[in-house]
Amino acid sequence: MLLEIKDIHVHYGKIAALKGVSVEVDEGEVVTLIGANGAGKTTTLKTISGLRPLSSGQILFEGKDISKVPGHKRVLMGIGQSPEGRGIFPGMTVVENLYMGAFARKDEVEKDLQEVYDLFPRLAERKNQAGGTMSGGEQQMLAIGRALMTKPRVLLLDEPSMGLAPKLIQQIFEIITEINRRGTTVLLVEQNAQQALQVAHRAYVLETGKVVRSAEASALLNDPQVRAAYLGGGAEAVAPPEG
Amino acid sequence: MNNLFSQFWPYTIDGLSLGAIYALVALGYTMVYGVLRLINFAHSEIFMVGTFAVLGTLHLFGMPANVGGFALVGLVLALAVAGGVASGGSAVLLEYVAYRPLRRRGASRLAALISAIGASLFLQQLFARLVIPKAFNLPKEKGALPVQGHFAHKSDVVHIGGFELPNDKLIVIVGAVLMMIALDMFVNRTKLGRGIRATAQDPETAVLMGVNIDRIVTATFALGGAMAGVAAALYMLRFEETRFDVGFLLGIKAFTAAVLGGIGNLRGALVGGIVLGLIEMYGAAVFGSEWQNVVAFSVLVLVLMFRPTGILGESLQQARA
Amino acid sequence: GGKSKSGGGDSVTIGFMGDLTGENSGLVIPPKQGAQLAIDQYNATNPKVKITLKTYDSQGKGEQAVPLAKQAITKDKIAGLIGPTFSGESAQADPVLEEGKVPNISSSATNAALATHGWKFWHRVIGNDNVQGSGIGEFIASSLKAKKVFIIDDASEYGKPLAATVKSTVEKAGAQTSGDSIDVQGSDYGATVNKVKAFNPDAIFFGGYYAQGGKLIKQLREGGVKARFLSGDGSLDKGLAQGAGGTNADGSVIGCPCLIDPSGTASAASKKFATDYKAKFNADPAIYSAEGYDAATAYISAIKAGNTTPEKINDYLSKIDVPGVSKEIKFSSTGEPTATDVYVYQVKGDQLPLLGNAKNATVK
Amino acid sequence: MNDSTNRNPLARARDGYSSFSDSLHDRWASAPRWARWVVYLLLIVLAIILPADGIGSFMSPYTDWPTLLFFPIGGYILLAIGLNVVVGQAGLLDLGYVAFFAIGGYAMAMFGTKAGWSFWEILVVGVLLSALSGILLGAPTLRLRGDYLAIVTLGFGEIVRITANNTNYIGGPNGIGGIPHPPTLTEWTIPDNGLFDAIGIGGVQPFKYGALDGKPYYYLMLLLIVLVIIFAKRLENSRVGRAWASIREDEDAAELMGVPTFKFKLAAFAIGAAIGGASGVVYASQAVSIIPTNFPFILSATILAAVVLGGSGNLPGVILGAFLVAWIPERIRGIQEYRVLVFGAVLVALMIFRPEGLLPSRRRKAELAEGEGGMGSMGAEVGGPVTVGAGEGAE
Amino acid sequence: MSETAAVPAEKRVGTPALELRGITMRFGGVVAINDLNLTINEGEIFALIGPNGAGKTTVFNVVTGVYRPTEGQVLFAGGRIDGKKRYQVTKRGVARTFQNVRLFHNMSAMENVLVGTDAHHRAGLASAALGLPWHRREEREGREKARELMEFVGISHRMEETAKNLPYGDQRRLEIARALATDPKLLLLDEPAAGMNPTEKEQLQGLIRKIRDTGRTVLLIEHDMSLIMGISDRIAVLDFGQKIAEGLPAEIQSNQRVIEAYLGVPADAS
Ligand SMILES: Nc1ncnc2c1ncn2[C@@H]1O[C@H](COP(=O)(O)OP(=O)(O)OP(=O)(O)O)[C@@H](O)[C@H]1O
Ligand SMILES: Nc1ncnc2c1ncn2[C@@H]1O[C@H](COP(=O)(O)OP(=O)(O)OP(=O)(O)O)[C@@H](O)[C@H]1O
Ligand SMILES: CC(C)C[C@H](N)C(=O)O
Ligand SMILES: [Mg+2]
Ligand SMILES: [Mg+2]
Repeated sequence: MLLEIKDIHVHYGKIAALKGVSVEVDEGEVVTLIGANGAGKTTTLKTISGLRPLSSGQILFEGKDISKVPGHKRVLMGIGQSPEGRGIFPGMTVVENLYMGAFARKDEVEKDLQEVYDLFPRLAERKNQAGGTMSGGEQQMLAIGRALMTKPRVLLLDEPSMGLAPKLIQQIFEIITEINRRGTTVLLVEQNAQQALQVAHRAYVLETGKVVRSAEASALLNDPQVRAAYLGGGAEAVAPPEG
Repeated sequence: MNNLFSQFWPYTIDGLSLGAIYALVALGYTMVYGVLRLINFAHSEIFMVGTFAVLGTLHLFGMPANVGGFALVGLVLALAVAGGVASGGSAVLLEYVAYRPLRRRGASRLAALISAIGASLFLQQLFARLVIPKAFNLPKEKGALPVQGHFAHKSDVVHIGGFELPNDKLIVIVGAVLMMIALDMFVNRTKLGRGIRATAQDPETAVLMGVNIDRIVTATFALGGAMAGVAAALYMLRFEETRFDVGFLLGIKAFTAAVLGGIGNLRGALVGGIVLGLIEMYGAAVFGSEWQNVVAFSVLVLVLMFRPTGILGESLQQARA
Repeated sequence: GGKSKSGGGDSVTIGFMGDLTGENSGLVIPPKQGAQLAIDQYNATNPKVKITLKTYDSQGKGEQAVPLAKQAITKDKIAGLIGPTFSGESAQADPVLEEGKVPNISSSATNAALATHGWKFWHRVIGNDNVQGSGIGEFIASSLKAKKVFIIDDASEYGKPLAATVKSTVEKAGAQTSGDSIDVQGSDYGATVNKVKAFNPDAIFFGGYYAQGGKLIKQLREGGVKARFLSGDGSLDKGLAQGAGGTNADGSVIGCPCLIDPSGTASAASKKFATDYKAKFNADPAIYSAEGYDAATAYISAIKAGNTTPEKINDYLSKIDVPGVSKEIKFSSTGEPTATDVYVYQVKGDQLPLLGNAKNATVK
Repeated sequence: MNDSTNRNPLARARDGYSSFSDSLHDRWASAPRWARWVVYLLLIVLAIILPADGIGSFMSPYTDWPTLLFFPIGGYILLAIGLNVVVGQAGLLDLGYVAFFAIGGYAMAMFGTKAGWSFWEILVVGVLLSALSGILLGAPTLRLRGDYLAIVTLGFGEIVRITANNTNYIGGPNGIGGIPHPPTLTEWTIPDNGLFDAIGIGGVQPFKYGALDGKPYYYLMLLLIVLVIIFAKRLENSRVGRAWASIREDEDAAELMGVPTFKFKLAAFAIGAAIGGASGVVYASQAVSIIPTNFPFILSATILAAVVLGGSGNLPGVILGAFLVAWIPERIRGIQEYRVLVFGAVLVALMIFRPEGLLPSRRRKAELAEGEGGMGSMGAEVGGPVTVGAGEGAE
Repeated sequence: MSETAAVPAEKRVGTPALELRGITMRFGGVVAINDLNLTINEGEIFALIGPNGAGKTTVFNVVTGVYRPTEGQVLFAGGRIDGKKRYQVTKRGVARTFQNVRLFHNMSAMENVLVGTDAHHRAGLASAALGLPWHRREEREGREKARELMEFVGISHRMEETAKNLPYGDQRRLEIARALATDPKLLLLDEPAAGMNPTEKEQLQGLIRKIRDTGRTVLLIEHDMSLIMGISDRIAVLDFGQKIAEGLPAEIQSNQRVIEAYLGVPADAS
């Protein structure tokens, strides 16, 4: 088991955001967390990265308890994240943002930079543009590319499709599949459950801070209850026509 | 007015050397502000600590009387190291005691500001009442008095194209500019510098990049403090005396310079410092020295009315989100 | 009000207020010790009514002096006060003493305006800044024969009016003047130095305290200004030469409406005072020690004469006429002393030897 | 390092205090109207007997207690309430607040000595003048954000002080002396017997003003404070207070919701300035003489410390804060030259102990609990389970 | 909201509510909007779509006075509003929500809405400080209205909660309630469905219709095609600051240029 979250509880002040969440992610998998707003998806990812403190529970990475490891060290261990809202450093250029991803690393980074450019040619074109002036979609690519620069064993993606134009959303999901194919484990949080379930192997459903379902992604995709709650009845009806 | 024209060059030199010291001290304000959004009110006391470290070192050298030429440059270098280490160290300590606990609790910037003011009072008094009397073997009540240490050979003058440039002012200006360039390169070219900038822009995301925020904050205070320490060495070269509240007015001016140039912007600190130094000198020439500070603050207001984020604007964290 | 119950018994409290721990305390410790000496000597005679001296540390600041004065009146029920020592704090604390009907004698506050308020309980044993300023001004004009005088002040309640008097005095004598003010908290007097250079004076007068005076001399000399430097009582301390560094201050002339006489050449009383003072404090009498002694003497003679309440003491003071160490102790109706000599001293290394009376002293 | 947090005594004291102040807060919030009035009444009675000697001998062994109550305590409280409007409510950082105190003081001194007006007339004029100067300062600078405003106001405070020092017409460094006291309203004396004597206010003439007896001035200050509290409280709970809060939260959004932000910021400045001016007028009339050095920068900083220390935005907190910063240095006068040293250390310690202030408003407390006080998420990084930040809520 | 509701819907459609004439907006070298003409009619739900960075939010910013357009005019209810102060624009009857929720986080939901109702209140400093009767009346009425609005958007059970503690979806609803409280004739919604799940999106769709039915005009930015196609009366498509298409939903959906620039060739349903 690469990443194992065991019954974690997390609070914001007095409000409990997570009330016992357990999630497992195996090497090579794409796992997705879905759930309504405020269910605690972002909080889960932040806690894995060490941005929020645990009130109780455990996080194991490669079998080791990392609950007490400070966030910046978790990055070195192989936990990378592309955060909700992208978190681009607005005053730094695209390359500088990418180099930030390799901040804690001491090994050769040029090769990885090239790989990111291969994955997102747009970033290579805009190397020297300030991150803050990139469009929403471009920033999303930059955020994912930057997370890849940390050379993660597991990549946490928080709503990578949020606010993107339909065309870009398709691209992003294709890229996630590609990243996974190249060997990176992915934990994906999405509102866009339909597509998330299509690229994922397994999925967890979160409701108000608790896991209420977990299953093969394809199983959930066809589950009437899940369809009703998270996929929306009429989703396909208004799909743009082909060609 | 007449004064200004007949003594234009001396006023300019004075303005530059005053501004150079403002600029170096301003760097500490600007860096800490950029990273923590905190007006580090106690930075003026970090500077003060530096001046006493320099003075102590001079005593250690046995107060070499009237050093000139290259020997003076060497001595100033040694003093700069002493000041830099003392100020940098105390800045780090200050952060550790007065700000870090607040940071951990997610305190408001105002709370940190009050802690800073408290620390500033504390440090001043600590020196006036305990450190100075002990270190310089003075009666207890004399701790509040100025302490002198004369060492430089001030009659050496460098001539540049018919203009006179006293050696101490020359060293101050050149020294400050060199330090600024070094710091600017450090922040823009090195990995630690990149970490500082990233933390300034988005600390949470910086953590996700493997940046150790505590280390960055420590580095920021250390660097800003060290700059103040170097400023202290240059200041001592110029004025050869210090006291427990030497930092008060200078600190306010340096912060003004930082804002004038665009707070959070390293180059802004240089521009702001120099501009402020010149304005003060020219202003004093025209209106009289008693209006020097009024002129300085009035110009600040005027500049901000037209450029609300200072002459060069903010940059360590960048305004647009 | 402070209608005193004090003095009813066999002890009376006299206060001393001034900057005892602040930055100019160097000017205030000597008069305090002078007063202490007088009172200790008196108590040693085993009198019927003993005197306790209570000190109030105002740090020379008005905002501290005012509450202390109130406390001295209402709580400690002092019968009289020596001080406050500086002009600024006096201006603020004196009205309170006046309302509290407590006599006060300052040993060193020289600001001329203090005598213009019609206060009945206020006195001083020192010539005011008009006296001092015109004394120094005349010295500059007649003895130094300066034609161009640059006048600098520290923008304080003491330095500014003193400088103004010097200015008008030398102008009356036909000299040309120019001037500037420095900021006490600043350290760079470059602008002032440049102004001086542009004016190119024969003499420079500074109205202010020695802490700034020393720095000013230093920067003037570094700037290449050679003109003679003069100042008033606020600079009469060896701190001036220390601050100026090296020999920068040498030759500077400091005026004061006070006579400092460590060798006791002026009179027998002065001789005895100098010896006793040295014996008690292991230091030579310094600025205003004699005036502190005299202020205390005024109270002592009032008490000896059987007056122990503030108002009675004050009545006595209005008629007092006894010899003092520094001068005759006698007050005009406004509370000013009658003797008004100004003396000049010249900096030599870290000594401040007396040159003589400003009227006839000459500089070598 | 974090494991022990909840076990160490400091954290326990902190939690204890926290839950105590919370329960107080809650109880007050749910108290019925009559109960609140009873508390108000009790507070006023307490305020009236406060200057009694018995209380004074403990509270102020070194200085005259009633005078101390008038100033700095009363004066600081009034100033803090005024600054709280600017900083606590509208969220504008003002580091030169002392300027308005000075303007009020100089108004009293000028009109009192040169024009011979009476205190009450000058109080009105002084308040108006201060408000006007607030507007004059605010108009060109209120478009500045955050700390740019802070440094500009700091500069303004210095400009006012230096200008006073350099202007001979208002006495230059000598300031102005002979400022008249308020006219005696009545010679009426609190009967010197029984109960009144027992509580130590017998024989006081509460409406006869002089430099020596602090009590009448204290009552005058008290009256002003009560009036200002009533006004401030009303404003806070009205559309005006809401506008200020919205500006503090998100200025752009506020403007887009129809709040004329500039006008309201200017109003906050003017009201803050007016209150500061009122404090200055009363102070000067009691001080008899004022000089520019009565109005140093450090006073601005101290009042700001009072506001933040007590709990920015919450009136009872602000009053408590002002009381403490005025009282502590006087109370520890016994340690003489070390008192400022100790005061500085106390400020740091209190901020570490209670960053949100001693009695914070509900809002400030919420801001803190989620660690968004403003130093970004600089404290957010985790070392292990239950960091200090989460300590409060986790149990 | 009742006066306009009385007018039959078909009569209102066709009268222009908002008109953009030749709007260009430049930021340094970036041309965010290029010579844009747009007319939105009273009572319609008009959608603005386009790729990321096309200039949609910038249009909102120009209309609400956040930016002064480099060139061109904005007409609303017959008068020009470009260059007007932001709060004046709001008082004229234009209100908006934000792409990234911008509530007054530490105020209660009720207080947030009250700030909106205050837009039309008159009580000044003095009447507030003295607690004069008409100030109290306004206060009462404001509360009443706020309560109604929160019921209308469906968050009346969370009135006293601090805004930031509300779930994201409720925060978006609260933003709408706050905007409605200023009593706008034109409501601008910037990606109101972002971060909502399909069920919530359906509810939102109903809410937007309800708002239109109270007689207000709605201008909407969204990337969610099911929502856009489901409720828009007309749609305009921006790309690189220029309008590349305008028309009925069905027309837009099949427009080749729009598909290329924005919709993409769908591998699967949206
Ligand atoms: N900074 C914060 N302060 C207070 N409460 C918060 C904070 N961030 C999140 N919460 C609360 O924690 C809970 C979980 O939020 P979280 O952001 O993890 O949800 P989510 O599943 O990511 O939702 P979304 O789909 O909206 O991103 C919610 O109830 C939310 O209101
Ligand atoms: N203040 C500004 N300064 C500089 N450029 C800006 C500014 N505001 C917007 N832009 C630029 O203008 C263009 C249009 O931005 P806008 O925010 O309007 O896009 P959008 O259509 O709303 O995109 P999205 O769907 O991603 O929200 C972008 O290229 C953006 O970078
Ligand atoms: C002690 C003295 C130098 C005081 C000075 N004469 C003054 O009036 O302030
Ligand atoms: Mg989320
Ligand atoms: Mg947008």
